[in-house]
Amino acid sequence: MPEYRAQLGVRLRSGVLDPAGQAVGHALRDLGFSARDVAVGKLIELTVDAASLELAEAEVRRMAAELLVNPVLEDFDLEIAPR
Amino acid sequence: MPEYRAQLGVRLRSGVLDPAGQAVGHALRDLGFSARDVAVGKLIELTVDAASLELAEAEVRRMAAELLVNPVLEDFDLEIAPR
Amino acid sequence: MRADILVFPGSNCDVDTEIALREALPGWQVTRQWHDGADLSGSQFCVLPGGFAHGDYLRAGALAARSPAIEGVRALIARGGLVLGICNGFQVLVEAGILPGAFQANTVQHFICRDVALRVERAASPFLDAFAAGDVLTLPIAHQEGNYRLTEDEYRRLKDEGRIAFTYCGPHGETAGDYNPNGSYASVAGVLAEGGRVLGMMPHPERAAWPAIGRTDGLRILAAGLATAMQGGTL
Amino acid sequence: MADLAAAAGLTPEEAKEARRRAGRELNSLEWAILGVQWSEHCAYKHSKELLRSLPKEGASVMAGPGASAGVLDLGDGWACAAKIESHNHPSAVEPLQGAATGLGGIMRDVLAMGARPAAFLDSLRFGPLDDPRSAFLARGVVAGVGHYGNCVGVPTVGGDVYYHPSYQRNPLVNAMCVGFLRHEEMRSAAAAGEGNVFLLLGAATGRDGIGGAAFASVELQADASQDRPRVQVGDPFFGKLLIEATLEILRDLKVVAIQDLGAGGLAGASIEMCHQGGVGAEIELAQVPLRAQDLVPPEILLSESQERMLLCLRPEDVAPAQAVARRYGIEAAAIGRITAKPAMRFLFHGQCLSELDTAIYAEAPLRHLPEGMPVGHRALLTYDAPAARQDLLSLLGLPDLSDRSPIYSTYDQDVGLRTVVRPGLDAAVLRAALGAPGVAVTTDQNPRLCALSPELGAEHAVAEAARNVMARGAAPIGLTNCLNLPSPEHPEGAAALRAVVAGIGHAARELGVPVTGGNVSLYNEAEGVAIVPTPVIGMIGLLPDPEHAIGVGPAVPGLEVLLLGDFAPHLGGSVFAELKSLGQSEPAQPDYEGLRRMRAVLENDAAREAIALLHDVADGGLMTALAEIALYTGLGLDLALGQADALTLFGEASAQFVALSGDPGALMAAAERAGVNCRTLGRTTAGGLRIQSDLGVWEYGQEELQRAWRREA
Ligand SMILES: Nc1ncnc2c1ncn2[C@@H]1O[C@H](COP(=O)(O)OP(=O)(O)O)[C@@H](O)[C@H]1O
Ligand SMILES: [Mg+2]
Repeated sequence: MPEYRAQLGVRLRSGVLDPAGQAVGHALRDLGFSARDVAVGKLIELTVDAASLELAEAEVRRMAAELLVNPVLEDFDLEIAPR
Repeated sequence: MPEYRAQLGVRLRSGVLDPAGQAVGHALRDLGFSARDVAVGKLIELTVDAASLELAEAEVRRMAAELLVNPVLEDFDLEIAPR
Repeated sequence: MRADILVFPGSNCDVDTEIALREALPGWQVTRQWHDGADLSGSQFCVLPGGFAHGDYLRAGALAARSPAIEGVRALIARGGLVLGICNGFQVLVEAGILPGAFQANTVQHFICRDVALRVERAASPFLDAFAAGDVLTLPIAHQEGNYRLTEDEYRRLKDEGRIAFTYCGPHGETAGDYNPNGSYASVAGVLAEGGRVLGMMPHPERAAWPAIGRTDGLRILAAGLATAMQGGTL
Repeated sequence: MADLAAAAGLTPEEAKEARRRAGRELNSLEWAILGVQWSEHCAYKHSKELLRSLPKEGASVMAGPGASAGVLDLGDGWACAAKIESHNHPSAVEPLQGAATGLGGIMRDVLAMGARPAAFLDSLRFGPLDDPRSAFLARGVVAGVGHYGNCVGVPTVGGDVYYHPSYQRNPLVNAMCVGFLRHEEMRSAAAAGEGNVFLLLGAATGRDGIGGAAFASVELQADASQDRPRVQVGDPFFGKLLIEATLEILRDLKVVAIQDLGAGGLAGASIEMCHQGGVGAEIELAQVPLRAQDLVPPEILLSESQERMLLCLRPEDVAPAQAVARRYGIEAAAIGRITAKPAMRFLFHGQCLSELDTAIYAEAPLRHLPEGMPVGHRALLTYDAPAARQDLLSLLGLPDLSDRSPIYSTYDQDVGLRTVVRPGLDAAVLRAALGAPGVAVTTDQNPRLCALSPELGAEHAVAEAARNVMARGAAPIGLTNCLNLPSPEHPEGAAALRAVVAGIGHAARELGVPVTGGNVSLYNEAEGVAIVPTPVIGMIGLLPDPEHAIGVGPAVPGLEVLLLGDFAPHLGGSVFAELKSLGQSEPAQPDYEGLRRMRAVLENDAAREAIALLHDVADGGLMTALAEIALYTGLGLDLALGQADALTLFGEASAQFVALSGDPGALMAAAERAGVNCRTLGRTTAGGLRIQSDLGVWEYGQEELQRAWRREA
């Protein structure tokens, strides 16, 4: 079966407090950088077997819904391509 | 000064133990998914002020070297664009 | 009467909870059950203990919340049993959708282990029977991701329904001031499910169930089963 | 072929010796193993002879040096396993993972004795915190200790930390683990029984920390980042599963021998186990579960992947052990078998890569220490109340004396329900189990004293560690030590190594405390700067009834404050002398007689029960000790010190304690019988700290002390 590599960028939803981002922003400014609006999210990458790109994408979206993303706090985007 | 939005994908270097990726992979398979080679990294996004795209990129690379990325364990890729 | 402690890979307060439950519930059968194959059908009280289930990888409690054992917990709740999630166990209950909200890292971005003062809110629950609203307890916290997030609407609803169990406070029960250790919304430290028979809390009652050295506030929470049995509850 | 030997870090003489013993040229795999096995870190080439001089015998000792960890009898069938180890160079390169894997490594040593790991202590040394790199390292190390300890479910109950310029580029991270076991549960590493099986239990092997032991045995290069591939990553979650699986296998099956995989990986563990048992083994490297499929035999043998144990089992116990491992989701592979012939045979897919006598690997030729040695001076001072008032605040705010709670409050101190007294003052107290005996534990060493005299500094480290467990009413029964030193190949380094061993030996004999093991970390220098000799002492004090240790109950206003011990303070090596730039003079020798007498006082039940809190006078002297009591208890102290000068207020003593007591009569009577001076200084109050002396009267509010101590300017 074909293999697909998926990449999920998981971000806090807008409006959700991001203390990790704030802390990193502070640290960057302490070091003299001009960084603003720092956000820290997750990058989840994985390989799936599926008959087609569409099916692979559907499978990864189910993974996101069932486990990888917490919809209370998080949004995600997905890139997927044959391996 | 122009603003740029940068996005760093921070991944564990190959060969470095990724306990989080392993645990998530297990869990996905327990849930009946076909996921393999799961890796959990960080997605850091931030805004910088710089005179040009080149200068912005150079600044973000310095941030990566000084704080955001731990070169002992991690690699990163960078996307940056005017905001 | 039987109390069961669900053990996930990475749970590390399971034995502590067993020790404390034996102290709190004399005469009860107390068991620890490995999550895989756990059988709660003979149980009246289930505790999800603290620790780092599955290493807390991805999100604290997320992987454990997908364990088949959670179906047993839901069944116990449906039967009217008592369920207590302590620290990581609270995170699991939230990830499983049994309790509302979500968790983030402590605002200070590091682990915190110390005693905190907790105010008992007005709440009807077997877990709080021994207390009056406004009582102040001392219990230890020990967590990295204890920043409990609720929306304003959720908070108001929980408050109206009497489902806020504890809030972090000062030594005399005051909440004004810098007493919120982790950034939790409205200093909430513990919440109840509808009906008050499911409690999730970040502080560790099992670590304050040691009369010989003068730590006892947790004992009274863990004795919920006794209180319920004495009142002829449905256990 | 000589280049293979050199590449493995062996000197030409060592290579020659290896060939002589083997009676042939060695192959590349053999040189690689030998390079690790004969490295300082594994072979103790420079220190082995010297360490023989330490006292090892004691009524409580069940296992001493040579075992994975020392084991001490606690009575009632209980025992305590303890060991301390360094993880300095890895922490200099990657502080978080370096510290984390340091904890994991020492935890598995304790596990290998058959004990359940029950507590960690961390002894840390950094450069001054105003140096950004030092601050970064300190943050990373503390985060790493918390990361591993908190998640693996073993509380961190104490430690110590000092800041000194000599540690700027070469920080020290020493981790101690304490575990508990029943006597019959003790295990050894000596493999035995021809045909028995080596079972590799734990994580799959990856390309982690290859050559880590050799890395620990050389000076740090300026760009240590080149050493990156040697950094290991710890997985405390997996470590927790490994503890549970190992203890279950030890409980249910007849495990012949067990050892953790540490320095030198699978090669190190298998060679050591065979050598201890006088046997050999045949090991099939293709059976080792791998994380990356392309590992080659030397990598498989030398990888320092974390979270692995090697067990020697009877063949019939292999399947049951694997069943236990499977339940915890961890690997357990039968990788070889024991042979009567004392030789190590390494195979890969059936092909023999090497066969060499076990002893050739295990008995590294020792090296001679070069000869050589250095010292300091003295000054005086006129003094008054305003100066004394301010000096205390300044001292409390020094990084070496300030509040440690920002460190230990990021560590889980309670998990396991064994922690009777948490960190905060002197030693922590643990119980072995519900209703069982327990211990007081501490780590100590003062770089200021060791800089002036490594030998006296080492003696004081032992004395302070003893005082700290005695402050909980415990009897010191054994110590473990980690000798952190610069290169032994320079005369000063060699002299320092000799001096600290002599100092520990002297103090241990004087106090009747056996040395149950430890660890030597040499080559702690970077960019031409050598560290101050740093002999860290981990002390175990016996408490038959830990729930009644001194300091368990609360202290209240109205208690009498007493000073116990001869009032013979010294400014040599004191923090005060440093604060006032007085110039330093060599410290006095510890007052062993005073400590022995004090121990006699604490052996008296009535005296012990009369003490609500006991704290020793150490860094910062009497005033600092008094302030620390006020800070720890939140109480005030109203004190009349009588004649006072800088020396009496801030001089540092070695056998002096401050006690709070509601029944001073009982304490005074016992002190008098033991020949210990005892003097009332005042009472505890609900207010602040108030001092009356012939210098005048001065006061501090609790808030003011707290602010100074927390460095909130
Ligand atoms: N690195 C550390 N990790 C954990 N606890 C520490 C650390 N450093 C100091 N502590 C704790 O802080 C308290 C005060 O430390 P210290 O001043 O060294 O001891 P003492 O009270 O003997 O003078 C002790 O309980 C000690 O165990
Ligand atoms: Mg002390």
